[in-house]
Amino acid sequence: MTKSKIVSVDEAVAEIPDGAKVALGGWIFNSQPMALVRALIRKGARDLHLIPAPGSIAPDMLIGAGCVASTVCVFISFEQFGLAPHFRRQSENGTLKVYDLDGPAIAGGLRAGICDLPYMPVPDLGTDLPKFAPEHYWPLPSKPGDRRMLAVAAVKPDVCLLHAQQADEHGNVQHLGPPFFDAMIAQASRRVIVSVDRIVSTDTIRRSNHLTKLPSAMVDAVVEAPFGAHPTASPSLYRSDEAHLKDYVRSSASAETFGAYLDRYVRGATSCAYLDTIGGSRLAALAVSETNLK
Amino acid sequence: MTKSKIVSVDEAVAEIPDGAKVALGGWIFNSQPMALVRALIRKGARDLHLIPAPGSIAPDMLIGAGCVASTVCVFISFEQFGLAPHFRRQSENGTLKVYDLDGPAIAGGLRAGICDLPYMPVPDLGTDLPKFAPEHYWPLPSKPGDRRMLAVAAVKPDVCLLHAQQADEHGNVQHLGPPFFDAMIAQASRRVIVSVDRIVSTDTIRRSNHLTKLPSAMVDAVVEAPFGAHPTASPSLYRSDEAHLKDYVRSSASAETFGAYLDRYVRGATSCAYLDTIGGSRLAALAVSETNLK
Amino acid sequence: MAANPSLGETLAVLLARDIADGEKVIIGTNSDIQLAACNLARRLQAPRLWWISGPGGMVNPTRDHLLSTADYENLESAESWMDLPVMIDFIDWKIHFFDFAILSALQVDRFGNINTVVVGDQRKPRVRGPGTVGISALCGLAKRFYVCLTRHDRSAFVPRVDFLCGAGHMEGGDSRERMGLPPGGPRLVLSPLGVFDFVPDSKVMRVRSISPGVTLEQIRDSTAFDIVVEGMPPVTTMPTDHELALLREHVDRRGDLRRKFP
Amino acid sequence: MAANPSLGETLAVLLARDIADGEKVIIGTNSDIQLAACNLARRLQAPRLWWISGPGGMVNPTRDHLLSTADYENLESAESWMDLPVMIDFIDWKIHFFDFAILSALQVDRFGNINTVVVGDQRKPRVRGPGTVGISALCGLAKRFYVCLTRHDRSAFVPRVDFLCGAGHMEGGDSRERMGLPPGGPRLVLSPLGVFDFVPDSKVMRVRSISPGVTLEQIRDSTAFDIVVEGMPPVTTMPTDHELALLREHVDRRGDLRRKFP
Repeated sequence: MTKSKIVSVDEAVAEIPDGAKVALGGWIFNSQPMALVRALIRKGARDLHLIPAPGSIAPDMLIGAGCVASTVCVFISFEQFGLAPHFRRQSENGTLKVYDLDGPAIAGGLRAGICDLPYMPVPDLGTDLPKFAPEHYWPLPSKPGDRRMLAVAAVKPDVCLLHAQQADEHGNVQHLGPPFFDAMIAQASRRVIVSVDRIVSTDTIRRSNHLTKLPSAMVDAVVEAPFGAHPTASPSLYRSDEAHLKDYVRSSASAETFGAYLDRYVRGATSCAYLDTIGGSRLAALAVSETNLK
Repeated sequence: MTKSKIVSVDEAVAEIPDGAKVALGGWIFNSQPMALVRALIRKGARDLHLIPAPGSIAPDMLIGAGCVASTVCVFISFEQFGLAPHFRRQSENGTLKVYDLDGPAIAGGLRAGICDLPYMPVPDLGTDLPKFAPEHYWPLPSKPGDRRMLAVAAVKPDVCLLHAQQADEHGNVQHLGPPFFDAMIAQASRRVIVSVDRIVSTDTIRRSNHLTKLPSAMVDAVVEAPFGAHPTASPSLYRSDEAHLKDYVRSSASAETFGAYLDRYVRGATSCAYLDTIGGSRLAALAVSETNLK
Repeated sequence: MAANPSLGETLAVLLARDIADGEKVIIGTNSDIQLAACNLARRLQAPRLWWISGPGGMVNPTRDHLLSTADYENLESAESWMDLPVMIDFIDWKIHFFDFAILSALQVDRFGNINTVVVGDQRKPRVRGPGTVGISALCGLAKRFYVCLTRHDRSAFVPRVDFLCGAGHMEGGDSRERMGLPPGGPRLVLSPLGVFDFVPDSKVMRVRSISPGVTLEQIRDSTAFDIVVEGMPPVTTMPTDHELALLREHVDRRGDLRRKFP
Repeated sequence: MAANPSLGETLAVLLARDIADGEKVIIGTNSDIQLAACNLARRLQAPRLWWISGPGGMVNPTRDHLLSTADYENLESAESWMDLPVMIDFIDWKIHFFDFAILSALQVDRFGNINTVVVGDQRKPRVRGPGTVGISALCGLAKRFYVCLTRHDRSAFVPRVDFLCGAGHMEGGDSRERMGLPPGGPRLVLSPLGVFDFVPDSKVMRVRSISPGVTLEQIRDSTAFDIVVEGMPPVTTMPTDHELALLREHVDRRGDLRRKFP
């Protein structure tokens, strides 16, 4: 029998080398792959090149913990809580190289990556983006009368970290809410690591098979990580932990306070210890319920 | 209030001009838009340029009825019943211009059509296809070490004819089985006409909204046509009518017998008369049931 | 008689009035005002306004409060649920699929170009913003767009954006068309001080109407370029009791607009 | 003791034996032998063979009979259900996503190129075939492919295909690689007369094993090119009772292979 794809969170990230191109899934405060991100920080990853889907704390914490040499930025924000603190600070310091990409560049780039094409044509939308990321955008010849086009470079992450709600041992991964860019990121990446809140039987997978956005052929490793997206939301299971997000932003004000945050929530903490530190009643209160809509 | 998109089958095809580029949805013996095809033949359409998804009787009957000047061929076959009779005869006569396209050319061409790009890059797969359809395939420059690529031309039908299982009056169309190329064809086409076996409420649409493969913004006209895919299958509702398909192939042996077929099933027949001609017990026996698997 | 509208409520009502029935629009993640405008328009003159969640792909969900468009609960009442790989073709490439978009910005300039990327130099910015995501495609490809700002000062209304990530009228005149973009561009800019549009030929921003109690001087002082004023612009027509009642009872029952944009 | 295998059953068993566990494959619409081979392999050495319906996007459905892969009833037991716009990227573009494909043809030539388009000239063919659909991409992009023909005569085994729509070893030797295609090409050709492979360097088709009761003369007479014969090829190992019992009880309970390919 083919063996199970289920591994521990530390095993999952063990072979991600320093300097790797690491894609991150989810969307802003939804399904950030936080259990995997914390494991990657614990492991002491360095010089990563991030390719985050529109995100928040996943890229920001990796940047803050000193793991990151450069990042693609499609959108990195803490929305109602302000700008992403470490992304902002290191960008403004000039210590973080940022490649600004727009929607067409990430979508076209991932599609080119999936398709093993060197580039994808996109419309020239007249922005300043190509000027600051010429590695990602270059002009394509077009015939008179045709639309003006750019090429956007293939985006091919070495590995991607995703979070979804459930999977079976074979690696059939189900999203109980929107999959955002996860399915494209997975297809474009050389290695696909997914944390899920729970492992289910293949019979359960079959019962709602339209939710299997990542069939087993596209997944290399599955990590069981209950509340693995905390402090962001896992659609249908729990909402984002706004108190924790605010606390993260506050803690990010200085190196000292952020070091203490990392010691408390990341460096010393296995996944179980993390959940105990957050606390049972806090986690229970995040359950998706009409009574706790923000 | 915005008015309903529901029209009669004859109204739906009334404004398709001779010489139009007409795409056809479905897949071989599934969801061929036959009620719309029969209406188009009744109307006396001429010189059409067909862009059929892999199909059978829909393109073949239009060709046999003298409505077609040229066709794209991705795959046109009667599978276990042999080659498509009229497509075959008119191709071998040289009276039908055929543009052979492969999967990448139709997929890339439709995607370019959707994206308002003049072409899409595809891998050069070393086939003879570009030699015989240079309008659709041309070489793209590639850098040394890059994969060899072709451009495939945008495919932009003037109108498409599709069949699905249900829709609401706003034009939210649901496929209860695989949508095949229908969603791409609809997005690439200037005008989208869909026949459905039944009209449902918007509440019913909402209950299984992942099945809405064509949201209302992509649909111009909806035709209520029970058994509108007959003699092909409408997934989950009825299977293909193999006796009728064989009869069609037999009737296609000569101009006389095919003329009689058209008179009986198409030219004289409104949609109701067609169903009466097929007969109630025959239609009832096509119901999807474990007892009538071929 | 309804209480006075908050800034967020006023902006939502002003936008809602400009929306026609049957139009198609996309709404981003953190878009309370945009969402309120669209859902209010659906209660008024545009019952079949068609909107899709940019991140989540849900079409036309109905809630009586302002739920993030990324929230999975939009699924319950949506008419369709599309996946991003299917949506990106019409979001990022297709010309004029969307009738309009409503965008916010760090900076807007006198030709209606917008910036959400950086203040200063991208390589060492003074303020690092969140980035571009769908803005370039929506500004470039929708039939028109609106810029909706909850502040109006000289750091937001600038002569030229530091980083152009959403093309307005580019360098003015017909420069947008010469660049090869489809017809479109910004139709209105809304701020706490007033509503602004663009002079037909030059495409320079001008005052269309002024918020009650605001003076032309205030607008000029808060704008870092010469804004066009033709005659004496009228006072903006504030939300009616009917509009406000619909908004508060059917669109924003939890009062998010009043809380977030007082 | 099982009855003698029919042609269709034998071909399915021979193909099933060559499939490894965990491999990925796509199956087309009217593909009884391909489907039987894959589902039989899943009952034997390849329980986690991964297959997807080309037209329908269902992954790994389980039925005990040969249901068209386009049939919606594959949904009931599938592990995933993908839409074509999502699938086409890995079907039509991606290199080596699929480990193998099993294809039929109107013609196959001595370098394993295949033709399903026309016999004669495309502009005025002697026989107009169904067309190419996924064949070009599967032959060009899968790690290997099989050609499975239910007839073996000089009109099917030709020196050069009239229309190349699926690239085998092209002109032989390293011409496939020089063309820029990824490593791959045809591994085996199966017919009622035998099993054929390709000489490692020249890439010319050769006899690998001969069906029981068939002679080398018969093969030479039925093949319109010089097929390579090295020594005396063995007789093909026919389906075992165990293989046949599994096939008939768990894969093809309705006996479609016996009926369609006697």
